[in-house]
Amino acid sequence: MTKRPIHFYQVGSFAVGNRLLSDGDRTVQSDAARTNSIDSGHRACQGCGEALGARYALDAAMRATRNRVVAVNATGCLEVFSTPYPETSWHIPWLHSLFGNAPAVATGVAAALRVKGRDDVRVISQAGDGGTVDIGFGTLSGMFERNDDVLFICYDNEGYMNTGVQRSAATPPAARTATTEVVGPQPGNTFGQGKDLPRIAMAHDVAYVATATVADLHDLEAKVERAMSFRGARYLHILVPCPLGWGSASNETIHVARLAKETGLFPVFEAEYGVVTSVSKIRRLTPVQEYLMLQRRFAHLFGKNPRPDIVTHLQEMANRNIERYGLLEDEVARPRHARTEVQV
Amino acid sequence: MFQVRFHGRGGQGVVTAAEILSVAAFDEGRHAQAFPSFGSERTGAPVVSYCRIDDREIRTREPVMAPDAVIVQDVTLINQVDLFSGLSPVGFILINTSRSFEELGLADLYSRFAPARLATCPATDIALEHVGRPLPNAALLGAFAALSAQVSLKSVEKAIRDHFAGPVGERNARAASAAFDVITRFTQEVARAGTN
Amino acid sequence: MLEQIEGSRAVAETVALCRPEVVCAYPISPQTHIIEAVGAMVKEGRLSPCEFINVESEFAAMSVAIGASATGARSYTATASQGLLFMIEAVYNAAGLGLPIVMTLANRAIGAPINIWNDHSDAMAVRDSGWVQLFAETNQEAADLHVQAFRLAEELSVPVMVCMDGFILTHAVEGVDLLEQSTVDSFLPPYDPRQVLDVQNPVSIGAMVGPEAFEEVRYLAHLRQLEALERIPSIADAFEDLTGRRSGGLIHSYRTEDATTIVVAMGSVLGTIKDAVDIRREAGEAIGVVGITSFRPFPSAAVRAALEHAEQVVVLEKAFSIGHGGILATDVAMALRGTDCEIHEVVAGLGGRPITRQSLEGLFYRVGRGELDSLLFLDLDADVVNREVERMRASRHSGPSAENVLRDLGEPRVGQVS
Amino acid sequence: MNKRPFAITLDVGSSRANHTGSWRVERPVYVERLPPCNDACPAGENIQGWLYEAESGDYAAAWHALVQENPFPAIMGRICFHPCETACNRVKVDEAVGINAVERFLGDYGLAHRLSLPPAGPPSGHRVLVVGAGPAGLSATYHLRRMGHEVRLVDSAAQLGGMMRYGIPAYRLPRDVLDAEIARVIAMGVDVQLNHNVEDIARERDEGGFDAVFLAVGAQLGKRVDIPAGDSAKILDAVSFLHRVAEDDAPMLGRRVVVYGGGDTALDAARTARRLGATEAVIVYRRTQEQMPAHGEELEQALGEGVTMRWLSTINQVDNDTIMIEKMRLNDEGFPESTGEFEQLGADAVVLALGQETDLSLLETDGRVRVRDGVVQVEPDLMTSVRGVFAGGDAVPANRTATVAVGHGKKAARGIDAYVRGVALESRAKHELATFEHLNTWYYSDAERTQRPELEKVRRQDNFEEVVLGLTERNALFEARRCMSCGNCFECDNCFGVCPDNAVMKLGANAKYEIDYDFCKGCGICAHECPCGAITMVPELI
Repeated sequence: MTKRPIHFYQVGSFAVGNRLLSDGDRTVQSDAARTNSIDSGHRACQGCGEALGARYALDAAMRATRNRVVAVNATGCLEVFSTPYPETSWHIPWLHSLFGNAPAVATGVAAALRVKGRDDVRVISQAGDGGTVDIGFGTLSGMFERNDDVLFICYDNEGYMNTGVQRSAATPPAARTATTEVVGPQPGNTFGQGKDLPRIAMAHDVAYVATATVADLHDLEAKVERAMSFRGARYLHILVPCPLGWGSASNETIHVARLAKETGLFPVFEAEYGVVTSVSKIRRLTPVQEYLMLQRRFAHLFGKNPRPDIVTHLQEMANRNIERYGLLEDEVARPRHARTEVQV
Repeated sequence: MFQVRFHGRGGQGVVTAAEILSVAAFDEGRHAQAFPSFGSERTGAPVVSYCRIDDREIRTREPVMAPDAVIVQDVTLINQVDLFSGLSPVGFILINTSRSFEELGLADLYSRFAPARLATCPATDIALEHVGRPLPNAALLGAFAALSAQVSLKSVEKAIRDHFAGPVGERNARAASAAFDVITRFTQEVARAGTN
Repeated sequence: MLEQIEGSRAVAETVALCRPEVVCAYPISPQTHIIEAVGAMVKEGRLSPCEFINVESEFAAMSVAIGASATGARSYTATASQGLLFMIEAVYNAAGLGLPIVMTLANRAIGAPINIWNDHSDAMAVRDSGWVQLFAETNQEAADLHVQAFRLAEELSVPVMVCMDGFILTHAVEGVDLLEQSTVDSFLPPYDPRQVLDVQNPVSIGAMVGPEAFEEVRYLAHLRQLEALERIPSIADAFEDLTGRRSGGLIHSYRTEDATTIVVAMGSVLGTIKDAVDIRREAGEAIGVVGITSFRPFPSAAVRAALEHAEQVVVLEKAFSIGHGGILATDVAMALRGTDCEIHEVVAGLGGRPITRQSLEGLFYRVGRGELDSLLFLDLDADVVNREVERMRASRHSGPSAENVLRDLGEPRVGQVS
Repeated sequence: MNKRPFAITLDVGSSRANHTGSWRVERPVYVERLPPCNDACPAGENIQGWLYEAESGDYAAAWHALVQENPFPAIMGRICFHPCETACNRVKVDEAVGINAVERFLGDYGLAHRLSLPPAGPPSGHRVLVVGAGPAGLSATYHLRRMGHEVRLVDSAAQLGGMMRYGIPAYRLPRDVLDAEIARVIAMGVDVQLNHNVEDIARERDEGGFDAVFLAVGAQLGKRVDIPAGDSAKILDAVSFLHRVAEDDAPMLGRRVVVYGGGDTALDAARTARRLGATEAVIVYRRTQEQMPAHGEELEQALGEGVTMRWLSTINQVDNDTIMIEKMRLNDEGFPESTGEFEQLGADAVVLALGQETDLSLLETDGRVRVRDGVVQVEPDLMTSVRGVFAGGDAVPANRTATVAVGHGKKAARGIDAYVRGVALESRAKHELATFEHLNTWYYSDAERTQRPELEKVRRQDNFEEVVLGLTERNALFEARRCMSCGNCFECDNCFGVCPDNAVMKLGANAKYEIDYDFCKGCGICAHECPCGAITMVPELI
């Protein structure tokens, strides 16, 4: 974790806030005067992880920049539920252009700010996983390699939820979507496909790459803050459960996100200049089954005709992550802060 | 032409209900048209869908402005949406609830319609009993068949079985049948009360 | 100062005089010389402050321009052909958002078959996007139009596309009177955006608009183009007052006063047509020519006024709607509703096919004799076409016929393609 | 700025016009649930409440919250067998919160900082006689004084404290602590009469003009059993033994002492014997360690001090310097039965710790107070069969612990108060219990319990210095903060933070939160992610 654990007040490192914490240890979200970058009245589903993740990230960015954030938004759920005419939920300067061009639009915004000498104003570009790993991938890669001064945030809900839950290159294997139905010998999404965008981003040698979930606010906010301390291209990948697309209960959005991390299926880490510098250790190692069973998109793995073979396969994926990133406490710690001396 | 407007919440099968009703009418050799009204709202938001039934080809594509029946799948919408807007004075109202119109605070509305045209039906309870999930749309279609006589229960059951494969279809059909009986008893009572 | 200069260079120099703040581009023939030159000027500091962004695609180029423009920066890009088509989603988006981006379109054919040479198919593909489309006849006009384009765009918050014929103009070296910086500065005030991403005064730009307001939004965009119909001539007048040079405007008429036959065309071919017209005039034919500078908005009233006294109107255009016919011709015909003008559609110069004075003379001769069909493809090689038609009838196989046509022509043409 | 494009560009925050509360079918509601510690506390302490104060380091506030219910935190922090910790939900996470240790810390803090109990209430004009100055009597006195009633407190002993003084050895409860906490109650203005043996309660009540009586006479008589014994065998009962030790009149026991019994008193007697110089202190108990009623920590400490155990053994014969014990075994029902195996042990004295009985002679002249099985029968408000006469503590049917007695004192005071004022006792509605299932324990930091330091064993052998030591401030704070605040909002901001619709309003320190039902869609995340179970979802009514 970027942030040292708060030692110790009951819920110091885990809950949103606490009456006894010092100001420095408080999350942005615990502040009654937080920005609420995205405000009430938006039309997201009950329990929407993306609405939550967007507020977490942008409010943190607003604090980190002293309220100087401009956001570019790709087409997708977040855009549609936040800005249907005649109402917008945003409290920050916000621009929506197209589905696949949010990184490039942000490049333009950053260029305009640079030419105007406004280096105090920072640019965030945001998209769902479709706008990031699929249709926006080209412009994102271009933004990365040019090292434009943009923090790109992917709110990953693992599919095209806006259009009715279709498969994206971020959809996990075996998951049911409307285009990976649970029929045939290998029901759900195919194994061996998909893009691991955080690692692809790292391969661009950008200053900062991190993953986070809506289940660990302290970690998420610390990563946004850390990201805003760099210039150049940065990437933050936030897992945001989608009750609709995942078939999870609306009140379990955070719980499901937590299990994604605690199973190892979604490794939470950060990297600087292409090198992993820290990982969030698993606190209560959980078998993937516990995570999968909370979601109807995996219901075909259980029930009358269970598919323990597929569950095992998914468990192996989690195990591979655990090994690759050293997600368990008792493993030999990888060198921390093993960052190159390259400066932007 | 008979026009039905369904009110419910995103995720409750409002669109499916209109579709199944149209299939039931189609199976009886009638012309039918079902269509949703799409907004940017998501799961949980109030949504509507429509169904038209006629003996002639239905060519119009305009939204249903003056329905002949309003079916309310979610009673919590009562104070939130103008549910009965445009409803014909001789129209039908069917509400999914175990309570009466008076208990819902709809006594005024009730007094403006003939008693046999307004019914409440505990469709969610019926669905829980027969289907095991709180999805009231199939039961409401059975109730609607009994209330309006626009389609037969048989057609509704068949359309439900066509839509939901296997035992799920069977269970939903049973829910429709149970709700049909509830409303049939209700209309008979009303008729008896009317003759007394 | 008059200079003998390549068209691309003239445009680049003039664009630089307009002080764009963000320039982004992706190379495609025949636009490359323009953005190379602008890039060099930014790099050496001659054009400053300005950010020159080398993007990874035309889609990104227009997207960068959108972001920059929405942030209050004067933004410029250039493209051609496939590049325009690759950015088309963003082209529409820029217009929909009302962002005053200026783009040079070095007109080029669209594949397949891939072809790097000039015609107007690319511009026609975005005809309905909401951009203003101005066609330059000469390199002088191309250069001048950019200055006027920025002013028009920013006055009305609409994007403007300056179309100049690829290679024919972009790569032609001829005399161009380049403007002074002070002249441009006095003509073009600093960009005052109608909407801007501003942390002090935040707004949400790019809302989703449903059935309840979408038609109104579109109608308002139309009104803005109608407003442009008034602004384009007055900006041209103002430009003329300042520079003494007549560039731009809605249309140019040449020897039309007493003409019974009027040729209508756009772009660089107008010069050749004028030569042919002069020759036909000498032969006693009452013929003139109208050049359309503003294709969008389409100046129907001006076109009608210029043409309605003619008996025959020949619309010669470098693009057509496959399965239908002339595109410009359709617009002209709509402008001439209710008149007795006979309209001939002539498609010419596709994919860089040269349009010669001789061909044009022949064409006008036939027009004069009343021999012209309603739709004619100028200089079409009927033998090649007929052979291929016969072959197709024989085999019934679908597929590209370009290879067969090339084979019939004897030798494949090899050229530099982008 | 109307030059902005129509419809495409919108003014910020305008979505607040869209009241998404209409989507809701369930609404979150803040609730308070009863923490299991509070539920288990015989003294009715609001443990979660005073821990909450202690968590902030405001120990004075915590102390004041604590003494609302129980005036003896320093005593309780030493001798209470803390059923609260057994009930503590944290047991299922790691270990129970060290409530007792924090209570002791607060008690000692209160003494060190001379914190005062709440003052006596304005005079009510009613007079109450409290018989017995043990924990029940003193607790009743405290609460009655706060209610403004005049109290006469009588006891047959020479000093106040009852079994806290005469039953509990000083190494468990130092006398200065005991004296100081009792003195604070007496300082509220109490008519104390010591060495006063009440012989006829009815007469005493009438003569004194008391409106009510509280009998808190305890169980001071050691139970005896018949064991064949030689003439010179030295046998005494644990109650008398400890009483005499408390009065500095320790009997001579000799080198080898056998204690017979399995309760805490047996351990107290054995450990006291060790301190008086016995080289061997053996406890003989007829059942197994698991069945022993004494508390585990007490046993551990005793073993640590060299006390030895003879499980599954009965004493059959006591002679001058030996005893005969018989080995037992458990039958199928788990009851001990004879094996016929005998063993002789050396013993200079045998202390019987087989339980206590109540001396109810003061009721004999009246006879109206109903007594059964040697204890006074009482109603739920602790009134006996005689109106105005209440009873509590060891004299009524209950667990005989000081904490239960303190609770009885409070309860009796409330009953008496209602009685003398002629009103019905208000029954306080209990909140729903905050069970473990109500909690989301993910949010609690991992924190093992702090162990209380103990006096080195070698230093315990020949004196009555306190064995279990207190927590440092830092440790006490840590321990207090292990509290999960079950069922009661502790302002962790989770609900405020996790709402995807910003529909939770934070009202500021101590003012907690409010749901904005205009926007709450009823997703339920706030309730699910509330660590302490202080939010519940209720179906939306029409």
